[in-house]
Amino acid sequence: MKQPPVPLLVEGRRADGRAPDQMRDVRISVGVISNADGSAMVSYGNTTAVAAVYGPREMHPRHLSLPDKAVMRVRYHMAPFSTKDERKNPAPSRREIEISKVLREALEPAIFLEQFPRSRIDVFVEIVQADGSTRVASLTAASLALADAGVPMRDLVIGVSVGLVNGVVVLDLNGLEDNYGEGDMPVGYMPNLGRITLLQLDGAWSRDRFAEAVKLAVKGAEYVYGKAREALKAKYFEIAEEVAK
Amino acid sequence: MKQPPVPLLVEGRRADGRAPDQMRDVRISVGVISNADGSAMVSYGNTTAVAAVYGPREMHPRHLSLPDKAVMRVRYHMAPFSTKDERKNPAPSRREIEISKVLREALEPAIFLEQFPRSRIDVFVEIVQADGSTRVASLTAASLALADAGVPMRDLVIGVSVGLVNGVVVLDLNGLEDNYGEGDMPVGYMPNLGRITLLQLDGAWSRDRFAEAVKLAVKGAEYVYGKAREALKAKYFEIAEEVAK
Amino acid sequence: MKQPPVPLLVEGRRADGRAPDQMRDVRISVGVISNADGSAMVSYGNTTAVAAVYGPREMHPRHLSLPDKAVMRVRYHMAPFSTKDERKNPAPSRREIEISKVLREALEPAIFLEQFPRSRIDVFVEIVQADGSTRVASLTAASLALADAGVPMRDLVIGVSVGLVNGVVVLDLNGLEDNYGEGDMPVGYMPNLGRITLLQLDGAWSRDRFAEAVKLAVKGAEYVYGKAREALKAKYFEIAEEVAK
Amino acid sequence: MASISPYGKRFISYIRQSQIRRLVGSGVRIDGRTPHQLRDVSIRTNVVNTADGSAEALLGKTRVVAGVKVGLGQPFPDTPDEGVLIVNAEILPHASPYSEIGPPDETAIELARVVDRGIRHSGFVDFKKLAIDQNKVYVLWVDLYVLNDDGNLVDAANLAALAALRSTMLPSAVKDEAGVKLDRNNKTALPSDLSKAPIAVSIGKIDSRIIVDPNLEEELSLDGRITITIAQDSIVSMQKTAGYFTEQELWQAVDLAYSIRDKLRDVLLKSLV
Amino acid sequence: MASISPYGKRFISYIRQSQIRRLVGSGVRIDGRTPHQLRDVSIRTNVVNTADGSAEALLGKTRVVAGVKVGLGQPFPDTPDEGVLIVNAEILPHASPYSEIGPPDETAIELARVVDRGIRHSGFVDFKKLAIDQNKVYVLWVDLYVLNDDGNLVDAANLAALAALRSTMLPSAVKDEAGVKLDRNNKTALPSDLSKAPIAVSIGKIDSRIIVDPNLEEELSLDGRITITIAQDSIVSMQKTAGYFTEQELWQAVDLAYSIRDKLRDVLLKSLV
Amino acid sequence: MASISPYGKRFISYIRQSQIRRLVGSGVRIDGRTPHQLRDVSIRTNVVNTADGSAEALLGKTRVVAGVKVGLGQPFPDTPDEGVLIVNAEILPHASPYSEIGPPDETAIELARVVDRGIRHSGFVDFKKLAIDQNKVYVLWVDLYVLNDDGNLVDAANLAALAALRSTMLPSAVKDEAGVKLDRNNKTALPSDLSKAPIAVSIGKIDSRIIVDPNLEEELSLDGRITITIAQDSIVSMQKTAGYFTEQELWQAVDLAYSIRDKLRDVLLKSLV
Repeated sequence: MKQPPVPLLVEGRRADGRAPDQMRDVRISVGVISNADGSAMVSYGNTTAVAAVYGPREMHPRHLSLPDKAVMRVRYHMAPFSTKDERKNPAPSRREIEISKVLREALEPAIFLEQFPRSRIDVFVEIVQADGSTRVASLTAASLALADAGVPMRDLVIGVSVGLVNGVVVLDLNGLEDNYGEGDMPVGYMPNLGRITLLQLDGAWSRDRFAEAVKLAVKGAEYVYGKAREALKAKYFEIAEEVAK
Repeated sequence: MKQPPVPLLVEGRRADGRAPDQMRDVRISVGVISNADGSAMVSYGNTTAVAAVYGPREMHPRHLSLPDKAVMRVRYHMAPFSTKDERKNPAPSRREIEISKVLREALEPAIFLEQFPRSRIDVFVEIVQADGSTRVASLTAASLALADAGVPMRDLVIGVSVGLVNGVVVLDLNGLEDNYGEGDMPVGYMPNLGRITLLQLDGAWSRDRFAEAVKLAVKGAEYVYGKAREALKAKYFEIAEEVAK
Repeated sequence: MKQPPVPLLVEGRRADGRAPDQMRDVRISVGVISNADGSAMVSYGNTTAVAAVYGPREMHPRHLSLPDKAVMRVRYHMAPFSTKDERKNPAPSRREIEISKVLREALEPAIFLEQFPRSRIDVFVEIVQADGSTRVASLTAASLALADAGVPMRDLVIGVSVGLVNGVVVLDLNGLEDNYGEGDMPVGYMPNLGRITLLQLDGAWSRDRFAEAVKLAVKGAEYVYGKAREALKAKYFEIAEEVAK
Repeated sequence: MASISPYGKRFISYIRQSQIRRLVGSGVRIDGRTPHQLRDVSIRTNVVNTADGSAEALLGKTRVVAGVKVGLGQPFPDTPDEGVLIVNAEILPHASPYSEIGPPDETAIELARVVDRGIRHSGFVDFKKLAIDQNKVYVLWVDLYVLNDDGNLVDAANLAALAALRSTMLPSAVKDEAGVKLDRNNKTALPSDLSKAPIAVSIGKIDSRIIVDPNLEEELSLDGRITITIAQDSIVSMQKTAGYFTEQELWQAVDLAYSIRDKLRDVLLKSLV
Repeated sequence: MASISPYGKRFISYIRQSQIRRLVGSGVRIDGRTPHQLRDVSIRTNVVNTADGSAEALLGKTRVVAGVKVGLGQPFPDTPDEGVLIVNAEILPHASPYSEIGPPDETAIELARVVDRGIRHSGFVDFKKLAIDQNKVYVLWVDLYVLNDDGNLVDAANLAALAALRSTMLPSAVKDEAGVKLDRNNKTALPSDLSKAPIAVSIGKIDSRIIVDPNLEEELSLDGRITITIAQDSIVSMQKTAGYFTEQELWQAVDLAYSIRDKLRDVLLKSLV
Repeated sequence: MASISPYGKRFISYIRQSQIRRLVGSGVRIDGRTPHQLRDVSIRTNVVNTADGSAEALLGKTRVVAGVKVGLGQPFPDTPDEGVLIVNAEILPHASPYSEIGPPDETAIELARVVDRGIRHSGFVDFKKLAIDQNKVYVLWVDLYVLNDDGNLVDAANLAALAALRSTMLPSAVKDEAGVKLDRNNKTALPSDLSKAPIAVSIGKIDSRIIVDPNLEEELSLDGRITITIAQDSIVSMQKTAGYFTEQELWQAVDLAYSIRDKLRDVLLKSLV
């Protein structure tokens, strides 16, 4: 077992001072990239994801389009300067390719793809700063960018991570906890429909700890959902004000 | 000259006990991959090739199709665990690219490609275990997979290798003989039409030795052809039995 | 500051004996590649570029073609044996990709692209020997190959380089001057229209030195243009003679 | 190079999909199985004699060969005293009409990484015993080769990987002045603990019906799919790959996975006798 | 892999283009600016806390983030006593409907190389102070990230790069038996000289009218475009990127560049207070 | 990356093909040659002064430049006391309307490998004399550059390679504390033995007529094509590249190759005086 540089949990408090069931500071802004059809920037503490959506738009080459629905394409990528220590090679890693797939499959159940046959919807997410929980911050950002683009959705999909640290189930892993904890479980959740669309896990979890983790993830997602709604409303009011001018 | 770890030829017997004009154990099964339109597995001793055929099917992208015949595509590839000693890098090597071309040009003369304009026929061969003579085992496997797929053919193309070992012309080189022998000549032969469709050679061969080698290759191909027909028949009977049930 | 192996300038003479405003020996031949629609070989001293043009021809894939004009594609590439010392890796470097773009944008203003909607014109330039000023020799060669192909042009585009060596503005840098001089300015110039279509610069140039450099470049380009016209005429007479036979 | 998801595409006709879904709704499946019934499973070890360990797993018509090659390398900086595991998957163009030629696509990469995580977090292989000295450790290359894809690649590939590792003979590491080399004439069994074998169980959902071991056509008709990997009493890896699950459905899937795990483990153990 | 120029394509309608050109002819621009007027410029440093230096530059709606990572490496053979600068640019697929996924295309490569040449020839960074010993030097990785492309990427990216370098904290180099390592807990400012900052100024031409800081639509309507980079009193880099210039027009562009340089330098200096 | 065969495609009209075939049937060829007649052959050495050795071969309108660069490297494990030969071929996009940009395709790779095998098995270069010490040997990079493809690239490229190697001057290897370096101011001739020069002869077949040195249009009309490489009295390499041969036709091809070999060897020898 790797030894963390500082204790991860002391008297119920995590290294950054949080309680086990506490999110880091969540900051969300919508409409941050003017050229995109939709965009959002989401930070969970020091982790920041920027998402942009283009589409629905024409699919090239044609033979890759689908006759009955839109093809959704998702790319998750980390900036070379987003990681601590060494520069990350910008070529997409196997990890980034897997996460792109997992994010796509977390978003697809939320989109009415069948309304846009033969077209494509592109979702691009870039991690600008990484301090744990990058894929779930990406999911929230992607989901808000889709909403911002006006793509018809069944619900938002909110991402949060849950982890196992010194035997305790904690919400929203930071980089330190991700590296030295005993388990990691990223979750994507539709708060209104109660559907889990992203679920990964590693480590060693008893059935009970797992059940506890799912409950905590749902609670965390509901909290972030509140922030996400505020951000969408803020964008809406901004537009309304501009129109009113 | 590299020294072999064991003598290659002692009193007319090769290191594995064979006579110069003797094939290793030949094992053939047809129809080994249920999804494929045709397939075959061929072993010459410890060398095993698995071939699958898909097609004739639609060609994408369209501008690569031909108006008067099918395009045949062939891929020869070695599994990373197929070689002795180190793991082979799975990226296709220059050698694998050359062999893919040589196999395609060995198969094309056997296929009525003109019956399928604008379509393509895909032949994939994977070397699962390599112990010399992989390209010729691949050729036999590809040829049987095409027959299994019902692709109209002028004749089967049977592959065998001939080599020069201590000045003696021998049939069906194994890995040891391939590494330490003085010459290698893979041959593809149509047993009914008497046509040579694959012929490569390296080493240093007198005209006479070369003539001897061709004769031995033809003899070897005729032997393997017998085995190939048995395997096709076995598949046919199996189907007949299933139908009869 | 890097020290040159020999002085770059002694009493107004450069290391290879030239005056500051003197081109190296310029050798041009047109129509050197029989398969191409147009071609030219241009040498400035020991730098040699070979250009070939194919087109206007059909654009594949179609969705990359333009409805109102031809797409011009340009590739600049250096042969692995074209450099002094070590073999150059044949994979295109970032430098080669940038120069391909710069050459394309130097040629486009000279071509009536709008006469060939939905088609493409391909220009390929290979550096066979490199001794400085490769991109400008390439530009002259590409321009002559386009003329040889009969592509309608507003003017030829002639390339020459100007550099700063021991504070003196000199014409047509060789490899030594390129490596050890204080500045480099490749120029592309239309001699009849007086238009500059390629201009790059690095080093540290005062506004006055820069002005001096532009004047010298124009003078150099006019000199090379004379050679280029001779070469085109020579090709024309050659054809005329052949026709007369 | 392209990292965008997805690559390629798979099809099923609307009519066939409806039939599959209707059947499951009435408690049977397109191939006659009951919802919680596995297809025939079989595992054979030592199927590739050029590998240091190998196995083939059949799950119905799905067929995966795993080959292990042992090499030498440097440890990862954060685990300097452990050997290295590298899992790679190739879905051969042989495997289905949808398979394409080229470097592993997102499906193959996910397959490799899910199998990798199960092994890594289970304690099945004793990586501590794979350190040779300060800078040199054994590297276990596990190549998962999909020869025929009739669905549920993960469960089959995982079984093949476990059996291949269990059959792996480790070449001895010989040190001389020139460094460390492997001697393949001198081998010992790879240290592994079968009681910790991580078993991957994939569960599908159609409407709110839960099924196990979906075949290819079922995979194209599901409302949700998840792989749950269990070692001893713990869940060591999960991966939701399609659609969604409610919390309720998730508990059902986990409970079912534990019971299917027992069946697959029995097949594995029998194959290794 | 492909090195042929061009990749991709951008469009503007003929009507829109005519409108833009007509307006410039009458001395105004599509977004209301005068010919020699910059868009709003702003620069913020330390925007990425995982980087060793970072900055964001906004030029109208064009938005570029530059991140600097410090590493260790070998010097180039011809400058054995100097640190190494590597500039890389990514035009994110976020940045516009024209952006594609993949390795940097010709536009991104040119962007990186033009910014690189300005820095390299200006003396802005003191590369001599970045040598550690015979074989080891600091490597400065500057990644230029274009988040939104509304034209004139070079000027914005160059400002972001300068501000990011100016904000860069150099980890100390620690030597022990195992070699040299970076200690990111112990940092000093990167040695740079603001008075030598190379400022890139891009100039456009429509007919014979000269404009500064073209936006994306204007870029697609120009008869000529050139970037002139000035440090102290010298031109340190030029790059003609579209169309052509007569000698006359070139002198005009150079004179204009000197005066715009002063404005951009002021913005840079203010952002670094 | 893609390794599947074929790439690209070449065309000839049915009418033109019929004409070519009919002519050969009557003993003449489309360009006026007799069946066993070579096109004009010429070879020039030292055509590229930046290379360590170079030559150009013309075979009719087919034109190939070979450039040799000498480097340093490690020997192959199975030949620790020999230098290394690496042959690479590029069919430039200049060479024909069919040529594409990109890494060498299957045709270029085969071309390089066939030339390589002939040289390797002939004894033409004395690789034993290219070992420097235990770990360092000379590496001969031979780059075959096809400038114009009018058919029969192998025979032309092979002649260019031989002449380029024969003209190669080997930089001396200088050892100091830092290791081994090449000194290009101090060169000696590459040790080679002209009497062992491997000559590649390509033979075509239309119906059962055998022709030599097919041009591009003929290549697209053949029923069989084979390259036979002969050194001294031995066949050192063969490669059937299109169609088929009966045993009978094969003997004919081999006999013809021996006689054509003599002619090509004479041209080579004359060019090297």
